[in-house]
Amino acid sequence: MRDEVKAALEAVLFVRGEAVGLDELVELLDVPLLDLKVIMDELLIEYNNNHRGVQIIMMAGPAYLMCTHPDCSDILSRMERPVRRRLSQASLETLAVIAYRQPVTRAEIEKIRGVKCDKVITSLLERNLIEEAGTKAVAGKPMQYITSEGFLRVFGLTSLKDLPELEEA
Amino acid sequence: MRDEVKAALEAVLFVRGEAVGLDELVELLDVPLLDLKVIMDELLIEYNNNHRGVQIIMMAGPAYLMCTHPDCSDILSRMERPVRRRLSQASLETLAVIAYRQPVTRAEIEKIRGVKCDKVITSLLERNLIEEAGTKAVAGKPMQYITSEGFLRVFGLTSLKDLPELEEA
Amino acid sequence: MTYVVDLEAFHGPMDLLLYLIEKDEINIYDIPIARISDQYISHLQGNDVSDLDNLGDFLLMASYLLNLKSRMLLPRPTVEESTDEADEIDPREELVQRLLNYKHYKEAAATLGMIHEGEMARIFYRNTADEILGPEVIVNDLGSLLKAYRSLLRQLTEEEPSYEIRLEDISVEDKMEEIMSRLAENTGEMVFQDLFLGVRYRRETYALFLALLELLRLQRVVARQSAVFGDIMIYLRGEQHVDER
Repeated sequence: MRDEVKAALEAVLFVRGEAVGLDELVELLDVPLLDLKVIMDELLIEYNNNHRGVQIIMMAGPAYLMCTHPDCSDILSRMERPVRRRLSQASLETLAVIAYRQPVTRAEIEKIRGVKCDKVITSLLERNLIEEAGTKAVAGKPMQYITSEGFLRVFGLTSLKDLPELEEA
Repeated sequence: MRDEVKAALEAVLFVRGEAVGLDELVELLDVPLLDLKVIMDELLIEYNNNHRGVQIIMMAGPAYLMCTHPDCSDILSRMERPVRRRLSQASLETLAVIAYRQPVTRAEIEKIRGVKCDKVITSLLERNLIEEAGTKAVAGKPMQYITSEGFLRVFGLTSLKDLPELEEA
Repeated sequence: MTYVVDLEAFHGPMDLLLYLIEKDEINIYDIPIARISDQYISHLQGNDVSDLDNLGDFLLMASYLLNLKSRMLLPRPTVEESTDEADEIDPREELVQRLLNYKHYKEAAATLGMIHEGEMARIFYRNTADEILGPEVIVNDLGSLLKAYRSLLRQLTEEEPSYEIRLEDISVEDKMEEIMSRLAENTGEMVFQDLFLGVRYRRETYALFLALLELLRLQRVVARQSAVFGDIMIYLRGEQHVDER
Protein backbone atom coordinates (compact mmCIF):
# COMPACT_ATOMS: atom_id res chain seq x y z
CA MET A 1 0.00 0.00 0.00
CA ARG A 2 2.73 2.38 1.03
CA ASP A 3 4.66 1.53 -2.12
CA GLU A 4 1.58 1.97 -4.24
CA VAL A 5 0.95 5.42 -2.90
CA LYS A 6 4.57 6.33 -3.44
CA ALA A 7 4.41 5.09 -7.02
CA ALA A 8 1.21 7.02 -7.60
CA LEU A 9 2.73 10.21 -6.20
CA GLU A 10 5.69 9.79 -8.48
CA ALA A 11 3.47 9.19 -11.50
CA VAL A 12 1.27 12.18 -10.79
CA LEU A 13 4.21 14.54 -10.36
CA PHE A 14 5.81 13.15 -13.52
CA VAL A 15 2.76 13.55 -15.74
CA ARG A 16 1.74 16.96 -14.47
CA GLY A 17 5.09 18.58 -15.10
CA GLU A 18 4.18 21.49 -12.82
CA ALA A 19 3.66 22.02 -9.11
CA VAL A 20 0.90 19.91 -7.55
CA GLY A 21 -0.58 20.99 -4.24
CA LEU A 22 -0.66 18.62 -1.29
CA ASP A 23 -4.43 19.15 -1.05
CA GLU A 24 -4.89 17.96 -4.58
CA LEU A 25 -2.71 14.94 -3.98
CA VAL A 26 -4.77 14.01 -0.92
CA GLU A 27 -7.95 14.20 -2.94
CA LEU A 28 -6.55 12.39 -5.94
CA LEU A 29 -5.03 9.49 -4.02
CA ASP A 30 -7.67 9.38 -1.31
CA VAL A 31 -5.06 8.95 1.42
CA PRO A 32 -5.15 10.83 4.77
CA LEU A 33 -3.06 13.96 4.75
CA LEU A 34 -0.65 12.89 7.47
CA ASP A 35 0.07 9.52 5.86
CA LEU A 36 0.59 11.17 2.54
CA LYS A 37 2.98 13.68 4.01
CA VAL A 38 5.12 10.90 5.47
CA ILE A 39 5.24 9.01 2.20
CA MET A 40 6.01 12.18 0.27
CA ASP A 41 8.91 12.90 2.58
CA GLU A 42 10.31 9.46 1.84
CA LEU A 43 9.98 10.06 -1.86
CA LEU A 44 11.73 13.42 -1.49
CA ILE A 45 14.66 11.74 0.24
CA GLU A 46 14.89 9.01 -2.40
CA TYR A 47 14.95 11.56 -5.14
CA ASN A 48 17.09 14.24 -3.64
CA ASN A 49 19.70 12.40 -1.62
CA ASN A 50 21.13 10.68 -4.62
CA HIS A 51 22.89 12.22 -7.49
CA ARG A 52 20.07 12.17 -9.96
CA GLY A 53 18.98 14.09 -13.01
CA VAL A 54 15.45 14.56 -11.77
CA GLN A 55 14.52 16.06 -8.43
CA ILE A 56 11.41 16.91 -6.47
CA ILE A 57 11.17 20.39 -5.04
CA MET A 58 8.91 21.31 -2.14
CA MET A 59 7.31 24.68 -2.61
CA ALA A 60 5.09 26.88 -0.52
CA GLY A 61 1.57 25.57 -0.08
CA PRO A 62 2.96 22.99 0.27
CA ALA A 63 3.15 21.91 -3.34
CA TYR A 64 5.57 19.57 -5.07
CA LEU A 65 7.27 19.93 -8.39
CA MET A 66 9.22 17.28 -10.26
CA CYS A 67 11.86 18.86 -12.45
CA THR A 68 15.40 18.38 -13.68
CA HIS A 69 18.44 18.99 -11.53
CA PRO A 70 20.28 22.27 -12.19
CA ASP A 71 23.50 20.32 -12.82
CA CYS A 72 21.99 19.03 -16.02
CA SER A 73 21.01 22.38 -17.44
CA ASP A 74 24.01 22.39 -19.72
CA ILE A 75 22.97 19.28 -21.61
CA LEU A 76 19.32 20.20 -21.61
CA SER A 77 19.97 23.54 -23.19
CA ARG A 78 21.58 21.70 -26.08
CA MET A 79 18.42 19.71 -26.49
CA GLU A 80 15.78 21.71 -28.17
CA ARG A 81 12.61 19.96 -28.97
CA PRO A 82 11.52 20.64 -32.49
CA VAL A 83 7.95 21.83 -32.77
CA ARG A 84 5.94 20.01 -35.34
CA ARG A 85 3.51 22.39 -36.89
CA ARG A 86 1.12 22.35 -39.81
CA LEU A 87 0.92 25.36 -42.02
CA SER A 88 -2.43 27.11 -41.93
CA GLN A 89 -4.65 27.06 -44.96
CA ALA A 90 -3.80 30.70 -45.63
CA SER A 91 -0.08 29.96 -45.57
CA LEU A 92 -0.47 26.93 -47.78
CA GLU A 93 -2.47 28.82 -50.38
CA THR A 94 -0.04 31.68 -50.44
CA LEU A 95 2.90 29.34 -50.65
CA ALA A 96 1.21 27.44 -53.46
CA VAL A 97 0.68 30.60 -55.48
CA ILE A 98 4.30 31.62 -54.99
CA ALA A 99 5.56 28.14 -55.83
CA TYR A 100 3.67 27.89 -59.09
CA ARG A 101 3.82 31.51 -60.25
CA GLN A 102 7.17 32.74 -59.00
CA PRO A 103 8.38 35.40 -59.08
CA VAL A 104 5.17 37.01 -57.96
CA THR A 105 4.27 40.23 -56.16
CA ARG A 106 2.04 40.60 -53.16
CA ALA A 107 -0.64 42.28 -55.26
CA GLU A 108 -0.65 39.37 -57.66
CA ILE A 109 -1.04 36.89 -54.81
CA GLU A 110 -3.83 38.96 -53.33
CA LYS A 111 -5.59 39.08 -56.65
CA ILE A 112 -5.64 35.28 -56.77
CA ARG A 113 -6.51 34.69 -53.12
CA GLY A 114 -8.93 37.61 -52.91
CA VAL A 115 -7.65 38.59 -49.47
CA LYS A 116 -4.84 40.63 -47.97
CA CYS A 117 -1.66 38.60 -47.70
CA ASP A 118 0.86 40.88 -46.01
CA LYS A 119 0.89 39.04 -42.70
CA VAL A 120 1.04 35.63 -44.30
CA ILE A 121 3.93 36.72 -46.48
CA THR A 122 5.80 38.08 -43.48
CA SER A 123 5.35 34.82 -41.65
CA LEU A 124 6.50 32.78 -44.65
CA LEU A 125 9.56 35.00 -44.90
CA GLU A 126 10.27 34.50 -41.21
CA ARG A 127 9.92 30.77 -41.55
CA ASN A 128 12.34 30.87 -44.39
CA LEU A 129 9.95 29.27 -46.87
CA ILE A 130 10.06 32.16 -49.32
CA GLU A 131 12.47 34.96 -50.09
CA GLU A 132 12.50 38.32 -51.78
CA ALA A 133 13.68 38.38 -55.35
CA GLY A 134 14.04 42.00 -56.38
CA THR A 135 11.37 44.40 -57.47
CA LYS A 136 9.12 44.23 -60.47
CA ALA A 137 9.61 46.88 -63.13
CA VAL A 138 6.17 48.42 -62.86
CA ALA A 139 4.86 51.49 -61.08
CA GLY A 140 5.51 51.34 -57.39
CA LYS A 141 8.30 48.82 -57.89
CA PRO A 142 6.64 46.10 -55.85
CA MET A 143 8.76 43.38 -54.27
CA GLN A 144 8.62 39.96 -55.87
CA TYR A 145 8.73 36.67 -54.00
CA ILE A 146 10.09 33.24 -54.81
CA THR A 147 10.26 30.02 -52.86
CA SER A 148 13.46 29.30 -50.95
CA GLU A 149 15.80 26.37 -50.44
CA GLY A 150 13.95 25.81 -47.18
CA PHE A 151 10.75 25.33 -49.13
CA LEU A 152 12.31 22.55 -51.17
CA ARG A 153 13.56 20.85 -48.02
CA VAL A 154 10.24 21.03 -46.18
CA PHE A 155 8.30 19.60 -49.10
CA GLY A 156 10.93 17.07 -50.06
CA LEU A 157 11.69 18.45 -53.50
CA THR A 158 15.10 18.42 -55.14
CA SER A 159 14.16 21.32 -57.39
CA LEU A 160 11.14 23.29 -58.48
CA LYS A 161 10.88 20.96 -61.46
CA ASP A 162 9.68 18.32 -59.00
CA LEU A 163 6.52 20.28 -58.27
CA PRO A 164 3.53 18.23 -59.40
CA GLU A 165 2.29 19.35 -62.76
CA LEU A 166 -0.93 21.20 -62.80
CA GLU A 167 -3.62 21.50 -65.37
CA GLU A 168 -3.86 25.28 -65.36
CA ALA A 169 -7.39 26.54 -65.21
CA MET B 1 31.53 10.72 -14.48
CA ARG B 2 29.36 7.63 -14.74
CA ASP B 3 26.85 9.12 -12.32
CA GLU B 4 26.84 12.36 -14.22
CA VAL B 5 26.00 10.62 -17.47
CA LYS B 6 23.27 8.66 -15.77
CA ALA B 7 21.80 11.83 -14.29
CA ALA B 8 21.99 13.50 -17.68
CA LEU B 9 20.22 10.58 -19.36
CA GLU B 10 17.51 10.71 -16.76
CA ALA B 11 17.09 14.47 -17.20
CA VAL B 12 16.93 14.24 -20.98
CA LEU B 13 14.31 11.48 -20.95
CA PHE B 14 12.31 13.43 -18.38
CA VAL B 15 12.34 16.67 -20.30
CA ARG B 16 11.61 15.21 -23.70
CA GLY B 17 8.51 13.37 -22.63
CA GLU B 18 8.65 11.20 -25.73
CA ALA B 19 10.93 8.54 -27.14
CA VAL B 20 14.56 9.61 -27.58
CA GLY B 21 16.78 7.62 -29.93
CA LEU B 22 20.08 6.18 -28.72
CA ASP B 23 21.84 8.00 -31.56
CA GLU B 24 20.54 11.30 -30.36
CA LEU B 25 21.58 10.55 -26.79
CA VAL B 26 25.10 9.71 -27.96
CA GLU B 27 25.32 12.99 -29.81
CA LEU B 28 23.77 15.02 -27.01
CA LEU B 29 25.90 13.60 -24.21
CA ASP B 30 29.01 13.11 -26.27
CA VAL B 31 29.70 9.70 -24.75
CA PRO B 32 30.76 6.65 -26.80
CA LEU B 33 27.85 4.46 -27.79
CA LEU B 34 28.99 1.37 -25.92
CA ASP B 35 29.57 3.23 -22.66
CA LEU B 36 26.23 4.93 -22.98
CA LYS B 37 24.49 1.64 -23.59
CA VAL B 38 25.96 0.20 -20.39
CA ILE B 39 24.91 3.19 -18.32
CA MET B 40 21.47 3.21 -19.88
CA ASP B 41 21.05 -0.45 -18.98
CA GLU B 42 21.85 0.39 -15.37
CA LEU B 43 19.32 3.21 -15.41
CA LEU B 44 16.71 0.86 -16.87
CA ILE B 45 17.29 -1.60 -14.02
CA GLU B 46 17.07 1.12 -11.39
CA TYR B 47 13.82 2.32 -12.80
CA ASN B 48 12.13 -0.88 -13.72
CA ASN B 49 13.18 -3.35 -11.05
CA ASN B 50 11.55 -1.39 -8.30
CA HIS B 51 7.94 -0.77 -7.82
CA ARG B 52 7.83 2.74 -9.14
CA GLY B 53 5.32 5.03 -10.76
CA VAL B 54 7.64 6.02 -13.55
CA GLN B 55 9.33 3.58 -15.90
CA ILE B 56 11.67 3.66 -18.87
CA ILE B 57 10.65 1.62 -21.90
CA MET B 58 13.13 0.48 -24.51
CA MET B 59 11.62 0.71 -27.97
CA ALA B 60 12.73 -0.28 -31.44
CA GLY B 61 15.59 1.79 -32.72
CA PRO B 62 16.64 1.56 -29.96
CA ALA B 63 14.89 4.50 -28.39
CA TYR B 64 13.94 5.16 -24.80
CA LEU B 65 10.75 6.56 -23.40
CA MET B 66 10.18 7.68 -19.84
CA CYS B 67 6.52 7.30 -19.00
CA THR B 68 4.23 6.25 -16.18
CA HIS B 69 3.69 2.67 -15.09
CA PRO B 70 0.43 1.08 -16.28
CA ASP B 71 -0.48 0.28 -12.67
CA CYS B 72 -1.03 3.96 -12.03
CA SER B 73 -3.43 4.55 -14.92
CA ASP B 74 -6.39 4.60 -12.60
CA ILE B 75 -5.21 7.56 -10.56
CA LEU B 76 -3.79 9.40 -13.54
CA SER B 77 -7.02 9.19 -15.47
CA ARG B 78 -8.73 10.88 -12.54
CA MET B 79 -6.23 13.70 -12.75
CA GLU B 80 -7.37 16.64 -14.76
CA ARG B 81 -4.65 17.41 -17.17
CA PRO B 82 -4.92 20.59 -19.15
CA VAL B 83 -4.68 18.88 -22.53
CA ARG B 84 -7.05 16.06 -21.82
CA ARG B 85 -10.44 16.35 -23.33
CA ARG B 86 -12.98 13.63 -23.91
CA LEU B 87 -13.18 12.51 -27.48
CA SER B 88 -16.64 12.26 -29.01
CA GLN B 89 -17.98 8.94 -30.23
CA ALA B 90 -17.69 10.20 -33.80
CA SER B 91 -14.02 11.08 -33.25
CA LEU B 92 -13.31 7.75 -31.61
CA GLU B 93 -14.96 5.75 -34.39
CA THR B 94 -13.14 7.70 -37.07
CA LEU B 95 -9.86 7.33 -35.22
CA ALA B 96 -10.45 3.61 -34.82
CA VAL B 97 -10.95 3.17 -38.56
CA ILE B 98 -7.84 5.22 -39.33
CA ALA B 99 -5.75 3.50 -36.66
CA TYR B 100 -6.52 -0.01 -37.82
CA ARG B 101 -6.72 0.58 -41.56
CA GLN B 102 -4.13 3.24 -42.20
CA PRO B 103 -3.55 4.70 -44.68
CA VAL B 104 -7.21 5.24 -45.45
CA THR B 105 -9.22 7.78 -47.44
CA ARG B 106 -12.22 9.77 -46.30
CA ALA B 107 -14.53 7.83 -48.64
CA GLU B 108 -13.36 4.56 -47.12
CA ILE B 109 -14.04 5.83 -43.62
CA GLU B 110 -17.46 7.11 -44.63
CA LYS B 111 -18.32 3.79 -46.24
CA ILE B 112 -17.63 2.03 -42.96
CA ARG B 113 -19.27 4.55 -40.64
CA GLY B 114 -22.20 5.31 -42.96
CA VAL B 115 -21.97 9.03 -42.24
CA LYS B 116 -20.15 12.04 -43.59
CA CYS B 117 -16.79 12.42 -41.89
CA ASP B 118 -15.29 15.63 -43.29
CA LYS B 119 -15.80 17.69 -40.15
CA VAL B 120 -14.51 14.98 -37.85
CA ILE B 121 -11.42 14.53 -40.01
CA THR B 122 -10.72 18.26 -39.99
CA SER B 123 -11.01 18.36 -36.23
CA LEU B 124 -8.72 15.33 -35.81
CA LEU B 125 -6.18 17.00 -38.10
CA GLU B 126 -6.35 20.21 -36.08
CA ARG B 127 -5.91 18.33 -32.84
CA ASN B 128 -2.90 16.68 -34.37
CA LEU B 129 -4.23 13.17 -33.83
CA ILE B 130 -4.03 12.23 -37.49
CA GLU B 131 -2.06 13.49 -40.45
CA GLU B 132 -2.23 13.43 -44.20
CA ALA B 133 -0.16 10.78 -45.91
CA GLY B 134 -0.19 11.52 -49.60
CA THR B 135 -2.88 10.70 -52.11
CA LYS B 136 -4.15 7.31 -53.16
CA ALA B 137 -3.44 6.28 -56.71
CA VAL B 138 -7.05 5.98 -57.78
CA ALA B 139 -9.38 8.28 -59.71
CA GLY B 140 -9.67 11.66 -58.02
CA LYS B 141 -6.44 11.10 -56.08
CA PRO B 142 -8.09 11.22 -52.67
CA MET B 143 -6.00 12.13 -49.63
CA GLN B 144 -5.08 9.31 -47.29
CA TYR B 145 -4.87 9.63 -43.52
CA ILE B 146 -2.71 7.99 -40.88
CA THR B 147 -2.48 8.40 -37.14
CA SER B 148 0.18 10.77 -35.78
CA GLU B 149 2.72 10.79 -32.97
CA GLY B 150 0.18 12.80 -31.04
CA PHE B 151 -2.24 9.89 -31.30
CA LEU B 152 0.28 7.59 -29.61
CA ARG B 153 0.80 10.12 -26.82
CA VAL B 154 -2.87 10.68 -26.17
CA PHE B 155 -3.64 6.98 -26.08
CA GLY B 156 -0.53 6.01 -24.16
CA LEU B 157 0.84 3.75 -26.88
CA THR B 158 4.52 3.38 -27.63
CA SER B 159 3.83 2.26 -31.20
CA LEU B 160 0.94 1.14 -33.39
CA LYS B 161 1.83 -2.43 -32.42
CA ASP B 162 0.43 -1.64 -28.97
CA LEU B 163 -3.07 -1.20 -30.39
CA PRO B 164 -5.37 -3.80 -28.88
CA GLU B 165 -5.88 -6.71 -31.21
CA LEU B 166 -9.16 -6.84 -32.95
CA GLU B 167 -11.16 -9.91 -33.91
CA GLU B 168 -11.47 -9.46 -37.66
CA ALA B 169 -14.97 -9.41 -39.04
CA MET C 1 -44.20 1.76 -29.63
CA THR C 2 -42.24 0.60 -26.65
CA TYR C 3 -39.02 2.24 -27.65
CA VAL C 4 -38.45 5.94 -27.66
CA VAL C 5 -34.95 6.59 -28.75
CA ASP C 6 -33.35 9.87 -29.52
CA LEU C 7 -31.93 9.71 -33.00
CA GLU C 8 -29.25 12.17 -32.01
CA ALA C 9 -27.89 9.51 -29.72
CA PHE C 10 -27.01 7.41 -32.75
CA HIS C 11 -23.87 8.11 -34.61
CA GLY C 12 -25.29 7.36 -37.99
CA PRO C 13 -27.55 4.88 -39.70
CA MET C 14 -25.26 1.91 -39.13
CA ASP C 15 -25.35 2.55 -35.42
CA LEU C 16 -29.14 2.71 -35.35
CA LEU C 17 -29.46 -0.43 -37.45
CA LEU C 18 -27.08 -2.29 -35.20
CA TYR C 19 -29.07 -1.18 -32.19
CA LEU C 20 -32.34 -2.46 -33.69
CA ILE C 21 -30.77 -5.80 -34.47
CA GLU C 22 -29.14 -6.23 -31.09
CA LYS C 23 -32.24 -5.08 -29.22
CA ASP C 24 -34.29 -7.89 -30.72
CA GLU C 25 -31.41 -10.35 -30.54
CA ILE C 26 -31.66 -10.94 -34.25
CA ASN C 27 -29.20 -13.20 -36.00
CA ILE C 28 -27.18 -10.79 -38.02
CA TYR C 29 -26.83 -13.35 -40.84
CA ASP C 30 -30.57 -13.68 -41.15
CA ILE C 31 -32.02 -10.22 -40.78
CA PRO C 32 -35.80 -9.94 -41.25
CA ILE C 33 -35.47 -7.01 -43.61
CA ALA C 34 -39.15 -6.10 -43.74
CA ARG C 35 -39.41 -5.82 -39.98
CA ILE C 36 -36.11 -4.04 -39.51
CA SER C 37 -36.74 -1.50 -42.24
CA ASP C 38 -40.18 -0.73 -40.80
CA GLN C 39 -38.64 -0.19 -37.39
CA TYR C 40 -35.87 1.88 -38.87
CA ILE C 41 -38.30 4.14 -40.73
CA SER C 42 -40.59 4.59 -37.76
CA HIS C 43 -37.54 5.74 -35.85
CA LEU C 44 -36.91 8.40 -38.44
CA GLN C 45 -40.53 9.48 -38.38
CA GLY C 46 -40.69 9.69 -34.63
CA ASN C 47 -37.75 11.99 -34.38
CA ASP C 48 -37.14 15.62 -35.01
CA VAL C 49 -33.77 15.58 -36.57
CA SER C 50 -32.37 19.03 -36.33
CA ASP C 51 -29.13 18.18 -38.05
CA LEU C 52 -30.00 18.02 -41.73
CA ASP C 53 -26.56 16.74 -42.68
CA ASN C 54 -27.15 13.73 -40.54
CA LEU C 55 -30.68 13.23 -41.73
CA GLY C 56 -29.39 12.75 -45.26
CA ASP C 57 -27.24 9.86 -44.16
CA PHE C 58 -30.17 8.27 -42.34
CA LEU C 59 -32.48 8.70 -45.33
CA LEU C 60 -29.94 7.16 -47.65
CA MET C 61 -29.96 4.05 -45.51
CA ALA C 62 -33.76 4.08 -45.40
CA SER C 63 -33.98 3.99 -49.17
CA TYR C 64 -31.39 1.25 -49.30
CA LEU C 65 -33.43 -0.80 -46.81
CA LEU C 66 -36.64 -0.27 -48.79
CA ASN C 67 -34.90 -1.35 -51.93
CA LEU C 68 -33.66 -4.43 -50.13
CA LYS C 69 -37.11 -5.13 -48.79
CA SER C 70 -38.64 -5.01 -52.25
CA ARG C 71 -35.96 -7.30 -53.60
CA MET C 72 -36.68 -9.75 -50.81
CA LEU C 73 -40.40 -9.69 -51.60
CA LEU C 74 -39.95 -10.32 -55.29
CA PRO C 75 -39.58 -13.92 -56.30
CA ARG C 76 -35.93 -14.68 -57.04
CA PRO C 77 -35.31 -15.03 -60.74
CA THR C 78 -34.76 -18.68 -61.50
CA VAL C 79 -31.60 -19.11 -63.39
CA GLU C 80 -32.11 -21.71 -66.09
CA GLU C 81 -28.73 -23.39 -66.14
CA SER C 82 -28.03 -23.71 -62.49
CA THR C 83 -30.44 -23.84 -59.62
CA ASP C 84 -27.74 -24.40 -57.07
CA GLU C 85 -28.44 -22.64 -53.86
CA ALA C 86 -24.81 -21.73 -53.69
CA ASP C 87 -25.03 -19.61 -56.80
CA GLU C 88 -27.80 -17.49 -55.41
CA ILE C 89 -26.62 -14.35 -53.75
CA ASP C 90 -28.61 -13.23 -50.79
CA PRO C 91 -29.44 -9.55 -51.37
CA ARG C 92 -28.77 -8.99 -47.68
CA GLU C 93 -25.20 -10.11 -47.89
CA GLU C 94 -23.73 -6.68 -48.54
CA LEU C 95 -25.66 -5.22 -45.65
CA VAL C 96 -24.49 -7.98 -43.34
CA GLN C 97 -20.88 -7.35 -44.32
CA ARG C 98 -21.23 -3.63 -43.77
CA LEU C 99 -22.86 -4.14 -40.41
CA LEU C 100 -20.20 -6.57 -39.25
CA ASN C 101 -17.51 -4.24 -40.44
CA TYR C 102 -19.03 -1.29 -38.66
CA LYS C 103 -19.56 -3.30 -35.47
CA HIS C 104 -15.93 -4.23 -35.57
CA TYR C 105 -14.78 -0.59 -35.60
CA LYS C 106 -17.41 0.50 -33.15
CA GLU C 107 -15.95 -1.97 -30.70
CA ALA C 108 -12.47 -0.73 -31.48
CA ALA C 109 -13.67 2.81 -30.81
CA ALA C 110 -15.05 1.74 -27.46
CA THR C 111 -11.73 0.15 -26.58
CA LEU C 112 -9.86 3.28 -27.63
CA GLY C 113 -12.24 5.32 -25.50
CA MET C 114 -11.51 3.13 -22.50
CA ILE C 115 -7.79 3.45 -23.05
CA HIS C 116 -8.15 7.20 -23.39
CA GLU C 117 -10.11 7.44 -20.17
CA GLY C 118 -7.58 5.31 -18.34
CA GLU C 119 -10.11 2.53 -17.74
CA MET C 120 -7.58 0.10 -19.11
CA ALA C 121 -4.01 -0.05 -17.90
CA ARG C 122 -2.02 2.36 -19.98
CA ILE C 123 1.02 4.53 -19.77
CA PHE C 124 0.93 8.31 -19.70
CA TYR C 125 3.43 10.49 -21.44
CA ARG C 126 4.73 13.48 -19.61
CA ASN C 127 2.88 16.67 -20.22
CA THR C 128 5.42 18.71 -22.12
CA ALA C 129 3.17 21.38 -23.52
CA ASP C 130 5.17 24.34 -22.29
CA GLU C 131 8.60 22.84 -22.54
CA ILE C 132 11.39 24.77 -24.18
CA LEU C 133 10.61 24.56 -27.82
CA GLY C 134 13.20 24.19 -30.49
CA PRO C 135 13.14 24.84 -34.18
CA GLU C 136 9.87 24.47 -35.95
CA VAL C 137 9.35 21.47 -38.17
CA ILE C 138 6.65 21.88 -40.75
CA VAL C 139 4.78 18.70 -41.36
CA ASN C 140 2.64 19.55 -44.34
CA ASP C 141 3.30 17.49 -47.41
CA LEU C 142 3.25 18.31 -51.07
CA GLY C 143 -0.27 16.94 -51.41
CA SER C 144 -1.68 19.58 -49.10
CA LEU C 145 0.12 22.30 -51.01
CA LEU C 146 -1.25 21.05 -54.29
CA LYS C 147 -4.73 20.74 -52.87
CA ALA C 148 -4.63 24.31 -51.61
CA TYR C 149 -3.58 25.60 -55.02
CA ARG C 150 -6.16 23.54 -56.89
CA SER C 151 -9.01 24.77 -54.75
CA LEU C 152 -7.73 28.29 -55.19
CA LEU C 153 -7.72 27.95 -58.96
CA ARG C 154 -11.19 26.48 -58.88
CA GLN C 155 -12.45 29.43 -56.83
CA LEU C 156 -10.72 31.78 -59.17
CA THR C 157 -12.40 30.47 -62.29
CA GLU C 158 -15.75 30.43 -60.55
CA GLU C 159 -15.48 33.93 -59.23
CA GLU C 160 -13.81 35.68 -62.13
CA PRO C 161 -16.96 37.15 -63.70
CA SER C 162 -17.99 38.87 -60.50
CA TYR C 163 -14.50 39.76 -59.48
CA GLU C 164 -14.84 43.49 -59.76
CA ILE C 165 -17.66 43.59 -57.27
CA ARG C 166 -14.99 43.18 -54.65
CA LEU C 167 -13.72 46.63 -55.48
CA GLU C 168 -16.71 48.47 -54.15
CA ASP C 169 -14.47 49.86 -51.51
CA ILE C 170 -12.78 52.20 -54.00
CA SER C 171 -14.08 55.57 -53.02
CA VAL C 172 -13.63 58.83 -54.86
CA GLU C 173 -12.68 60.50 -51.61
CA ASP C 174 -9.85 58.03 -51.04
CA LYS C 175 -8.64 58.70 -54.55
CA MET C 176 -8.71 62.44 -53.94
CA GLU C 177 -6.47 61.88 -50.95
CA GLU C 178 -4.25 59.65 -53.04
CA ILE C 179 -3.88 62.25 -55.78
CA MET C 180 -3.07 64.97 -53.28
CA SER C 181 -0.44 62.90 -51.54
CA ARG C 182 1.09 61.75 -54.80
CA LEU C 183 1.30 65.33 -55.95
CA ALA C 184 2.92 66.27 -52.69
CA GLU C 185 5.47 63.50 -53.13
CA ASN C 186 6.18 64.61 -56.69
CA THR C 187 7.05 68.15 -55.67
CA GLY C 188 3.54 69.28 -56.50
CA GLU C 189 3.23 68.28 -60.13
CA MET C 190 2.61 65.28 -62.26
CA VAL C 191 1.68 64.22 -65.78
CA PHE C 192 -1.97 63.34 -66.16
CA GLN C 193 -1.31 59.87 -67.59
CA ASP C 194 0.97 58.96 -64.71
CA LEU C 195 -2.06 59.13 -62.50
CA PHE C 196 -3.22 55.86 -63.95
CA LEU C 197 0.02 53.90 -63.78
CA GLY C 198 -0.38 50.53 -62.18
CA VAL C 199 -4.16 50.75 -62.20
CA ARG C 200 -5.67 47.39 -62.99
CA TYR C 201 -9.36 47.94 -62.81
CA ARG C 202 -11.58 50.17 -64.84
CA ARG C 203 -13.47 51.13 -61.72
CA GLU C 204 -10.33 52.45 -60.20
CA THR C 205 -9.68 54.54 -63.31
CA TYR C 206 -13.16 56.03 -63.07
CA ALA C 207 -12.67 56.79 -59.42
CA LEU C 208 -9.35 58.48 -60.08
CA PHE C 209 -10.79 60.58 -62.87
CA LEU C 210 -13.80 61.61 -60.83
CA ALA C 211 -11.50 62.47 -57.97
CA LEU C 212 -9.41 64.63 -60.23
CA LEU C 213 -12.49 66.45 -61.53
CA GLU C 214 -13.63 67.04 -57.97
CA LEU C 215 -10.22 68.39 -56.96
CA LEU C 216 -10.33 70.74 -59.95
CA ARG C 217 -13.79 71.91 -59.00
CA LEU C 218 -12.66 72.56 -55.43
CA GLN C 219 -9.66 74.36 -56.91
CA ARG C 220 -7.25 72.26 -54.91
CA VAL C 221 -5.39 71.37 -58.09
CA VAL C 222 -4.93 72.95 -61.47
CA ALA C 223 -4.67 71.18 -64.81
CA ARG C 224 -2.77 72.74 -67.69
CA GLN C 225 -2.02 71.68 -71.25
CA SER C 226 0.67 73.82 -72.81
CA ALA C 227 0.24 72.55 -76.39
CA VAL C 228 -2.40 70.72 -78.43
CA PHE C 229 -1.83 66.97 -77.86
CA GLY C 230 0.81 67.89 -75.34
CA ASP C 231 1.00 66.45 -71.84
CA ILE C 232 -1.65 67.58 -69.45
CA MET C 233 0.11 68.64 -66.26
CA ILE C 234 -1.54 68.65 -62.89
CA TYR C 235 -0.31 71.05 -60.25
CA LEU C 236 -0.99 71.31 -56.58
CA ARG C 237 -2.69 74.67 -56.04
CA GLY C 238 -1.41 77.31 -53.69
CA GLU C 239 2.20 76.41 -54.45
CA GLN C 240 4.69 78.23 -56.55
CA HIS C 241 3.73 76.04 -59.51
CA VAL C 242 0.53 77.94 -59.96
CA ASP C 243 2.28 81.09 -60.98
CA GLU C 244 1.50 82.19 -64.50
CA ARG C 245 4.06 81.33 -67.02
